[in-house]
Amino acid sequence: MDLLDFARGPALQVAAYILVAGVLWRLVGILMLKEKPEFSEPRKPGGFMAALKVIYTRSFTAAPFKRATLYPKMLAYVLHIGFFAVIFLFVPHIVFFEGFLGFDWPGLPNNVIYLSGVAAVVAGLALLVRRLTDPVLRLISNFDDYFSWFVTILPILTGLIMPVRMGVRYETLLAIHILSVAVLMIWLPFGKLGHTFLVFVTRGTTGMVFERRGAKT
Amino acid sequence: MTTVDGRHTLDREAERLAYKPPEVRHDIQGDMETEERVEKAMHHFVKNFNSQTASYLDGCLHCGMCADACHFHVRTDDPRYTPIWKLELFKQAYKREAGPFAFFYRLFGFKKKVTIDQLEEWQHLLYDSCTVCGRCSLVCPMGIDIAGLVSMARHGMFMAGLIPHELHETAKRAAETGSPLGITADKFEDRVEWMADEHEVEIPMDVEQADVLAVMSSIEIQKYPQSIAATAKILNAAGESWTFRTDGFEATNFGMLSGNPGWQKEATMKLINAAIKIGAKLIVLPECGHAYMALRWMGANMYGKPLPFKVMHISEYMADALNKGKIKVKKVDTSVTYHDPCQVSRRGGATQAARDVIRHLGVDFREMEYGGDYNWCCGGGGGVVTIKRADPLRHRVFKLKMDQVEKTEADELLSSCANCRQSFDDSQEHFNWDYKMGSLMEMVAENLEDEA
Amino acid sequence: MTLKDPIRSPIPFSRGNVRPLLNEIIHALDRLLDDDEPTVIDLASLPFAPGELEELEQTLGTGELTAELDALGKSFIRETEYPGVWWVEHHNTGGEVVGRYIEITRSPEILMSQDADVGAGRARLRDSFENSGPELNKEAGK
Amino acid sequence: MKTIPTLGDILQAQGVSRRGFMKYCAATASLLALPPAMVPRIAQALEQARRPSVIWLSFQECTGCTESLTRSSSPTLEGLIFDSISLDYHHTLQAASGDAAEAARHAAMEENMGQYLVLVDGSIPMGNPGFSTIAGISNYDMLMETVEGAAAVVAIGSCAAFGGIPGANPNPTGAVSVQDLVKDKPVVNVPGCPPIPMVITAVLAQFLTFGQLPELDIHGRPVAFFGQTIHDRCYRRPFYEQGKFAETFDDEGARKGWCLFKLGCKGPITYNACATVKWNAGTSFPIESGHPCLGCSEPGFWDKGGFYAPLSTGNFGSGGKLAGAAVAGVALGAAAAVAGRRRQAKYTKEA
Repeated sequence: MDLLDFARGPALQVAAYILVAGVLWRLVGILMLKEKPEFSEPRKPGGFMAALKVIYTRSFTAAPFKRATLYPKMLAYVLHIGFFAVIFLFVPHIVFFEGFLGFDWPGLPNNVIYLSGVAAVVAGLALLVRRLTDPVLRLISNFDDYFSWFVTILPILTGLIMPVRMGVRYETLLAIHILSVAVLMIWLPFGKLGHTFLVFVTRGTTGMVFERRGAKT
Repeated sequence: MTTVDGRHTLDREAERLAYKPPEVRHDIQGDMETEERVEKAMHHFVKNFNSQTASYLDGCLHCGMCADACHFHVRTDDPRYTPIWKLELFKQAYKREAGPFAFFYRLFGFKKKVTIDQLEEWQHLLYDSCTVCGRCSLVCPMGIDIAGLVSMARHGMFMAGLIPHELHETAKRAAETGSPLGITADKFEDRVEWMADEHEVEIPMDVEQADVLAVMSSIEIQKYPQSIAATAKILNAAGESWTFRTDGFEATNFGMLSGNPGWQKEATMKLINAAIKIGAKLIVLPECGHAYMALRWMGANMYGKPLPFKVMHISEYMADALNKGKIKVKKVDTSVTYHDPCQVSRRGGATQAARDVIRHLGVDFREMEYGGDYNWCCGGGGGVVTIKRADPLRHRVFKLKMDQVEKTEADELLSSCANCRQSFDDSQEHFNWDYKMGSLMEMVAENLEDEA
Repeated sequence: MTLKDPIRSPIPFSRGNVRPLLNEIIHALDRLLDDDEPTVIDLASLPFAPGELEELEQTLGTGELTAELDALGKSFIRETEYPGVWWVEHHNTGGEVVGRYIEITRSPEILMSQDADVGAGRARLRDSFENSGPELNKEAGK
Repeated sequence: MKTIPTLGDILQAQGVSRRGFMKYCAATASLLALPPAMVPRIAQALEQARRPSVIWLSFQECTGCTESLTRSSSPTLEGLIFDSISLDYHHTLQAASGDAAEAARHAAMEENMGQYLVLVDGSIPMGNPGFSTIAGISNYDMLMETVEGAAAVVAIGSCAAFGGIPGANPNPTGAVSVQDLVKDKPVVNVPGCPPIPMVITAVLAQFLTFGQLPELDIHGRPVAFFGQTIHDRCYRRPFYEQGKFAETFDDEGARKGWCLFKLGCKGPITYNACATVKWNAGTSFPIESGHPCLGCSEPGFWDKGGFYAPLSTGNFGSGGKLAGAAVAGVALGAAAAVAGRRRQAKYTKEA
């Protein structure tokens, strides 16, 4: 078994098991803690729709905070959108998803994907620089933040190197790329990258709590 | 003083690219052993971890944007005032004790046990520099209610005897005498009588059966007693069957502010019991922000079942009465701006009520820039106004409010919270800031049309 | 230059290998004129899409000179519309193409008579000349 | 020792002109992927080259490799290369059989000790020597005996180079490749199923011309032919970059000749010269005919997860295991929550 077979086979398999188990572990571990009772008379119906509303609305910055958070938000948008484009709109990736989802969707030309990837990496670097220099971020950051940054950027970088090649064999680069994705998958449930699924829980919770009060969400 | 505008200090001695931690100030209550304190803090942190808090504490991205929403950070640039950093110990306790991976956190020591030194340092962060105004909760991209968590973290601090003295004393007095300012039932009765005479208004007291139970805050009874008369005028004008009760008149809840859930429940239950006793259908809360949070949104949870009556803030009551034509007001020829009490508007959801009332008053209303739900806090909420040592910081923060108010160029500033009013008064004095500050309720009471 | 010269096929724009190759040829012509340095481009080493080779051949067109060589199979040597650019194709005895080149030179090497062949030919000629000489002379003398 | 004629002598004897020889040299340069400027040097070297002896051993194979090499209509220029070697043993092609054939092999070995080339097609069964024998000799024994005095070994085809199809999972015969067994002689792998005939010829031409073996890559393959991927040299590559893919074998994309990546093309990880050298005397290659590359020149190509599974598809194994992981995750989460609640309850009591 060569490196590529290992990456595509056991490495991805184990990563997928850990990803699925880890995500459920964390979600169940959180959601099965005791419930907070709520007896107050609601001003507005809260519930599921309220959760959905905030899941959507918190994707945008409220006007009063726009100026102060413009720079990091902009970078975060570029990072997220770029990353999402790379993951979900690069045709070989779509084929990857089709492999276990059973359906596919249209992709984008590779040049657009490369550009998205580069943009995501640049935004990621800018965010890292910010994390390393901004006093607030320096204070509140820990290992998780830096490691999560690393495992997020790594697959984009290893992916972007593939068309450039730089004298390394394609299958080796592909193997490294897949392995870096496996690392991302393994780490995702445990660190702050858990926000990929927790964001629905936290925003949803706030939506339900505050919407029923009729308060600002 | 070298401070030019408070934001950019001319400190030439400061180390570059490093922040100078402000000297750690802390108070201690009781004579527990250090270990016992830490244990207590931990236990009362842990008690709060339910699925909701857990998702919040697990979800933080460390993006730091809450710092940009917090008046304490905005005015000082001190990174420690980053809202989520104020919860660091709470988070630390959660990850170690109740999180999904708590076992590994303990096993490998990824998160250390909280220490007494940390707790002492965080006293300043959880009390002096947080008004629980909830502005940070609105900026958080994950939608984490940071302010709500601060309230919970305070439980551990209180039980460990690690809260600012003044707040502790105030809360203790409230628990012992029923009022944070030591206003007993007799004293309340005196004040009510005095106001009834002074303003020539009928004020029902200890009526056995009434539809509406009106309650007051100590600050009003003590400092702004005309509020008592104003409340009475409005309720009388609306033709309500209402009463004050000596067994349930205090709306403030310092048990909640200081972090003692037991005291919080006691204070809440007094009001609930009084209302049930007289068969009230409604409790009208006074111009007080945290009272609204304590009874309107947390009351039923303290009671353990839905309340058998409605709860309204006075601004909500007035808006309702005006909209329904139960009371009428004369047009007032002035320009006003309105300061939203955080717990009523942003966190309570009654933002529109005050605006409805103002519309009926027919004044030239000038909304502050990002007023309403995104309003800057007065700086005195969450019990901060009682903490003497926090005064310089509170004053510094108030500058934001001043700018926001002055920008409207309105003749008068109205609010609907005695606590806000008190911190305005205090800060106005500190800055020699000459600005007319009034109560929305009093303006309504003064301009009631008699025939209504 | 001939009178026919001004008629030129337009160069179609295509995405494949044709354009870069034409550019390559232009630079090779520079080298030929400036430094007297010929260039040979081995077309077998380039990945052509179906039809591309034909497109290239058509684009270069046919010039004044076409030669056919018969040695270990046929070879076709043709000057293109662009003097100095030669299309050279070697076939084996089965008629299959074994080599296809574009040579940028004044005259492809393969057209030159090779010393070895010249020598062999001379020997052959001399041999037949000497061996059949007397008879020839006698016939002539008659 | 018999006198070995030079290639120049042979060609002269056949009446090949100098021009013909030049053609031949140009073709050889092309074959060796050498620049045309090298033609004079090749000519010089070839004139003096001596005809090497070649012994061809066929083990667990399908004769496809031999077919590939011999199917082209003769006489070709490549064929000339073969004319210039002395194929002293090839049990499929030679007339002699049985003892006579083995005698020829031994004779060639003795006469050219240390000089001859061994070409092998097919893999060697290590499970049971009886799986494949020639004249009662096991493949292993014959290989080891023959390579003893060889100058070099050329493994022709993926079976000889990497074990190939006999070596595919579950590998019932315990098939191994030549390089697994031959450690003390240079081994050149010319994989492919079958290999491109010109590549086989080129290795021989290189040996013939320069008396040396070509430069090899990590899998022992001549870099000149296996230095680039099919994908890199594929004329359909622009469609890959534009995101235009054939989805099925009969859709519009397939008709328009779009990229076959989604149909499982292994071009990106397959190193071979098909895209430039092409097949059937330069006619086309599989992708040009509308079929994705199978990656036949790569080690273990048969076991790479399906010819029609796109390259970027992960091999996730059974859904059952994934479901198991999900159940485990839920269980761990529940256990963690229960533990958290227990601690809470304990603390509440203490507090």
